[in-house]
Amino acid sequence: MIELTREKFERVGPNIEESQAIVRPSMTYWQDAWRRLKMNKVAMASLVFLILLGIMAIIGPYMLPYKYSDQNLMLTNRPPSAEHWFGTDYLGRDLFVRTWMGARISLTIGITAALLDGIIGVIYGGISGYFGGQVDNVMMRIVDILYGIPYLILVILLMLVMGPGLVTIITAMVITGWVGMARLVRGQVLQLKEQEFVLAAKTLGASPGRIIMKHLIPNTIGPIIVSITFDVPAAIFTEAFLSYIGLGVQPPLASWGTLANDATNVLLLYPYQLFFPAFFISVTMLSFNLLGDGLRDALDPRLRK
Amino acid sequence: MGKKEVLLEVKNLEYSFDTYAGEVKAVRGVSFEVYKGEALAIVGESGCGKSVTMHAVMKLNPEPPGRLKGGKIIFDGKDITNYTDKEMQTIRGSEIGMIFQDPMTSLNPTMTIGKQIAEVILKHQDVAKAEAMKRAKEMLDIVGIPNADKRIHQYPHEFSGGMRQRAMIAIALALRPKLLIADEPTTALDVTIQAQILDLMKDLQKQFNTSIIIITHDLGVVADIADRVVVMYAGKIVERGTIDEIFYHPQHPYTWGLLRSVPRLDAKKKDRLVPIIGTPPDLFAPPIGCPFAARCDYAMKICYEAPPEETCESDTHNVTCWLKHPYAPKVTNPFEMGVAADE
Amino acid sequence: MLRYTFERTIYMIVTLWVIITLTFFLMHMIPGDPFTSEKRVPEQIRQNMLAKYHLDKPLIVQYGYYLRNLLHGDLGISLKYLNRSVNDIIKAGFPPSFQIGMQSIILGVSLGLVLGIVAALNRNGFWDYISMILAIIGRSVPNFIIATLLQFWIASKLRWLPVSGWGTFAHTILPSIALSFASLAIISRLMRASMLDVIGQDYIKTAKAKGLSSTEIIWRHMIRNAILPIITVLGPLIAGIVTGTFVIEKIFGIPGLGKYFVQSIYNNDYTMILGTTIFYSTILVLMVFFVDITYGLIDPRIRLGKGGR
Amino acid sequence: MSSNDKALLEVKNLKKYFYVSGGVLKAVDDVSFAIKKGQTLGLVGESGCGKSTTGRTIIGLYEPTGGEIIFDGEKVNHLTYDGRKKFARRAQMIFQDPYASLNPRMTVGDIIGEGIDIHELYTGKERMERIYELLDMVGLNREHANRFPHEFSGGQRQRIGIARAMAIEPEFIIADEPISALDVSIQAQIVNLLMNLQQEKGLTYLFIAHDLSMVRHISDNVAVMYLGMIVEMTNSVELYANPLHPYTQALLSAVPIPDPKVEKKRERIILEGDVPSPINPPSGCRFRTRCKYAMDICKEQTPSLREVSNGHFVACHLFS
Repeated sequence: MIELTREKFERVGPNIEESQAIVRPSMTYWQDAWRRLKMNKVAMASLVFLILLGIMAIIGPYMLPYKYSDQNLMLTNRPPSAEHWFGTDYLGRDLFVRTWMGARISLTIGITAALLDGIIGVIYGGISGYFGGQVDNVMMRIVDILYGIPYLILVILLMLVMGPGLVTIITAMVITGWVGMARLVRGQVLQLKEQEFVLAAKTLGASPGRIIMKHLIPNTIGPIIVSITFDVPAAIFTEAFLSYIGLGVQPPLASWGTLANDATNVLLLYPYQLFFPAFFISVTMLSFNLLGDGLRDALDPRLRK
Repeated sequence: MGKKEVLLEVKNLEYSFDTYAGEVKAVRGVSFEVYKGEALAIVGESGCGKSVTMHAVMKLNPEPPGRLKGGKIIFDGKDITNYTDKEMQTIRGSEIGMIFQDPMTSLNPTMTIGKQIAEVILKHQDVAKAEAMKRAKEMLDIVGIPNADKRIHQYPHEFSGGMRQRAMIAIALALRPKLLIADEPTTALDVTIQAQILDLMKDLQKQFNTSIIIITHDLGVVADIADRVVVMYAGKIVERGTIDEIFYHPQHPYTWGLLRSVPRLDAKKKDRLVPIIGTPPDLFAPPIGCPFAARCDYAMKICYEAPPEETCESDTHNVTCWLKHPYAPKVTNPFEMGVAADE
Repeated sequence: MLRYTFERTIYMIVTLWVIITLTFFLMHMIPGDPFTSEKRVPEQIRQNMLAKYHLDKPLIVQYGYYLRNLLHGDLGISLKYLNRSVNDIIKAGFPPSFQIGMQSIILGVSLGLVLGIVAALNRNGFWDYISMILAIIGRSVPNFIIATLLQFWIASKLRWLPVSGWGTFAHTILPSIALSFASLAIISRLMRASMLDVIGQDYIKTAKAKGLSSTEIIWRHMIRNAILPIITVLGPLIAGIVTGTFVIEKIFGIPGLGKYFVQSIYNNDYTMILGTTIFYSTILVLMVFFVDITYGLIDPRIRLGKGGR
Repeated sequence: MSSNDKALLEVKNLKKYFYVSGGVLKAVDDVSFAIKKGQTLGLVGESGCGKSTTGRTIIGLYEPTGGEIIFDGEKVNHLTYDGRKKFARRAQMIFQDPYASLNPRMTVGDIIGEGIDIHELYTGKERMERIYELLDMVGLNREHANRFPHEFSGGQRQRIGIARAMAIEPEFIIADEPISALDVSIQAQIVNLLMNLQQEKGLTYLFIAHDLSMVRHISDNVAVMYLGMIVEMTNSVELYANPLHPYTQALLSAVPIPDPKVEKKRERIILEGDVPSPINPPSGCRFRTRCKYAMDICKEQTPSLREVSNGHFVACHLFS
């Protein structure tokens, strides 16, 4: 209890500085997002796993003295051992090396396709949303129609036309895959450009370039990153699916999808062969999905404060 | 006037929200009562805890993050402080009705207006559906919605903002509750619509003898409808009294500030407004002393060091300010002259 | 609502036309023709065959023929099984695909909705985690892997259900389950998010202030409003399920349309690829159309014609 | 309006139509007024009356459908990009929503500095000094420059918006409902700040608001809008002492007065019903559907804005 003396009642007046002072710690958007991502243990574990996976995709194929295409008909369908850590397949090829080659292919396809989808979608959706009116109307009708075409069937048809191969897989996926991103970005831009801070920039005389760089992009980048994170596993899945029905990368190259396909032929005899490709496809997709969830929570402006 | 009966009594209510950054002490020891048939206004700036208080009474705050830390709530003789959700259900809607700030979002968009009114009747009374719909129609008539028999089959998006707020009032008053809590009922409306809604509320209050608690930041609304006023600041009550005491003999510097910062359309000449300087404190870390000290022209050393106690000005008038302490220097109350100067 | 239905119908027709045209011209960009593959067909016969199917005419004329036949519901003759029309093959292959597709949609959507609702109401509780785990599995493990694993454990090892083939209801169980995982995952997560969104709405506060119990609020006010946005994803979801049948039918040896489709790809069977693609697309586009119309019927804001979506 | 040589801004027969799915939304339909240098015109009306659209069209955010906007003797509608940039240096805007009007990804310093950067007024240390000066001017602390908008209260955010507009030293400012989202006690802070700035810098304001109470303190003249048209316009003393148009009278009467005794005695004019949709407004006088004096002629003829006494303009058949 404070002792009440007369001098305590001396008039000192208001303290405007104190009333204006901000007591909560300051944080930029990215600092805050990173802080919240770090609190999400599952997302961080996924991130670590994906980084390790990336490293293994680079060095994995050189860790054993075999090439992915080396056949050894003396040693077919061997279970995992000291020489062949993941065993060998029906042609005696080392599955450890092939799994990491597969990782290279699958990750390359996944990441490249997602990034290309992202770039095309952002540009298309950005233009459509920014200019609006008739431009937007026409561009969005095209998107609506593309959206109505079954994705996988179109990819299959394109694969047939262009012939199998890494580049064609990516191309086929990107031709149809950018539509979702375009819709997302357009929606965001349409919403943002009516926001008063964008109007304020316009009344200040800001150029369209400045409005896009300073106002629109920084405020849409969060959902874009999240969407790309979710597109990667989707692309990996599509590739695996194509490989599984025989339209993916061609032997002796291997992706996780073709490895799984090969393994199912001998599943009843050598179930371990399915384990590694199935495990890596699933865990990779899992990690990207969990990381995406974490990023979405961390970047969601509604969850701030 | 005889001794008024107390309908709702809130004693020393404390309510907090647990956020990632820590506890936000939204309501810090609030006491007041509502008499039968009167209109009480709770006034304060946004974030002062006025809505949280009434939501806490109705147990409408999601918990967690909300948490009742202490105090007592007595409604109509019953201690409802620790009522379970199930027990509260018998009171909500039938004994206490509530309307909210934004009529655009407060009605279910996929249910007809009639059904939304009938629902509250069906919940609390054992009547047939057709009877409930008939009474829903009558309620729409009462709140002044024309073509009620057609309107009950319409959806909220076919109603304008003012009409929706009337429909909300119809829901809240369908069972003639003893108490109506109106949480900023006119803030989202245009002035001409606000006037309609305030008139409607006054009419219905007389007609049904309902007590009203109106939460608002607009002193004009208070002057129009209230019998007594509670002034809140930063989660505490700084002054409470009858409407005449608050408007003509205010004692707290914050109340002075509020009254001086409001424009008066009826004044002969346009004076410059005297605003309250600064910004209210963040209740994440409330100041240890009087929360208003940093913005108060009359602040003393003690104001920054310890919170003042509530003192009585009259039977009905209480103030929480260090200026009421015998050691405090005499200050001229800018309102003791009354607003007579203007009249 | 009329205007909305009209607009949707126009979209549907245009989309179908684009798909037909696109598929038709894409098909004719595939190198080689069906009669140059595998079996060596004598040149004369080959020419006759090409003439018979109008394959010697300019592309645009072929396109005209094709559209005309299509309007009569005729998808042409399979170039691989020369004695069978594409219509016949579809008639034979579609029922098993349809059964599996429908079963898995019903399973996935209903279970997904339940899980989503339960998860939202027990936010961060036990059921929330269970539904989250199921959702993550459904989203992360490709259906062909789930199918293979189910086949391996439930059928081969435990012998509870037949490994493959077609005939009895028991044959449809594993394929339907394998196929339903993805939609279960999507629906449960969406429903959870949608429910959480609705929980925060003001009209839920109104319902609570009326004195309704939590059960009443959930049934009368939350689920109906939360399901609305879910309906819009049913279209793409059905697309996913239909294409998913391709591999599932292959794994379980089901004589469905998916199997024929995949085979026709290997065989360069133009008319068959074209026919099945158009058939699939029509079904999908129709599904999406019906989903949109249903959405319009359920949401009074659209039914009563105030603005679109 | 009689064209005045000293008018800084003159708006002549301004029209702004939007083409929406239900028809043509005539948001602003033939609006004319002028503002003299150093003065304030208050533009008042309920939601949907076109007051904000008027402001946004003048500042160039919308292209007018018809009419002219003349600023300091020059026509400023349909400007080229360079012309608009030049106009921007002289005319600025303060926005309504203190939450949506500041970019959440920029620091307060960068938000205030945006105009300085666009017009390349200062760089480096001078730029920072200028930003501090502006923060002082609107009553914020220097430390606030590194903070983000979400850390501030509504009133503080509105000050940041004012500092942003003031950064390029404009002569004319459109304040688009700058106080309607704020608590009453904070509203007075903002109005006083705007009045101080006007005195110091000789600014000219177009002050848009949805009720008549605060406008009085800042305006020299007031124009009342209803469904895209001005129904009454005069100097603020005259308008409050002697409102003529039935709508103005209702609008004045609707504002509750913070004085219980006055409020108990007062007879209010309560308007029936809601504002009709601006897509298919009533024929003739647009206010007739809610007007208790409505006559036959009100249905047939749109009343024009005419001068009934010195400087007092009304658009109502009661006064013709």
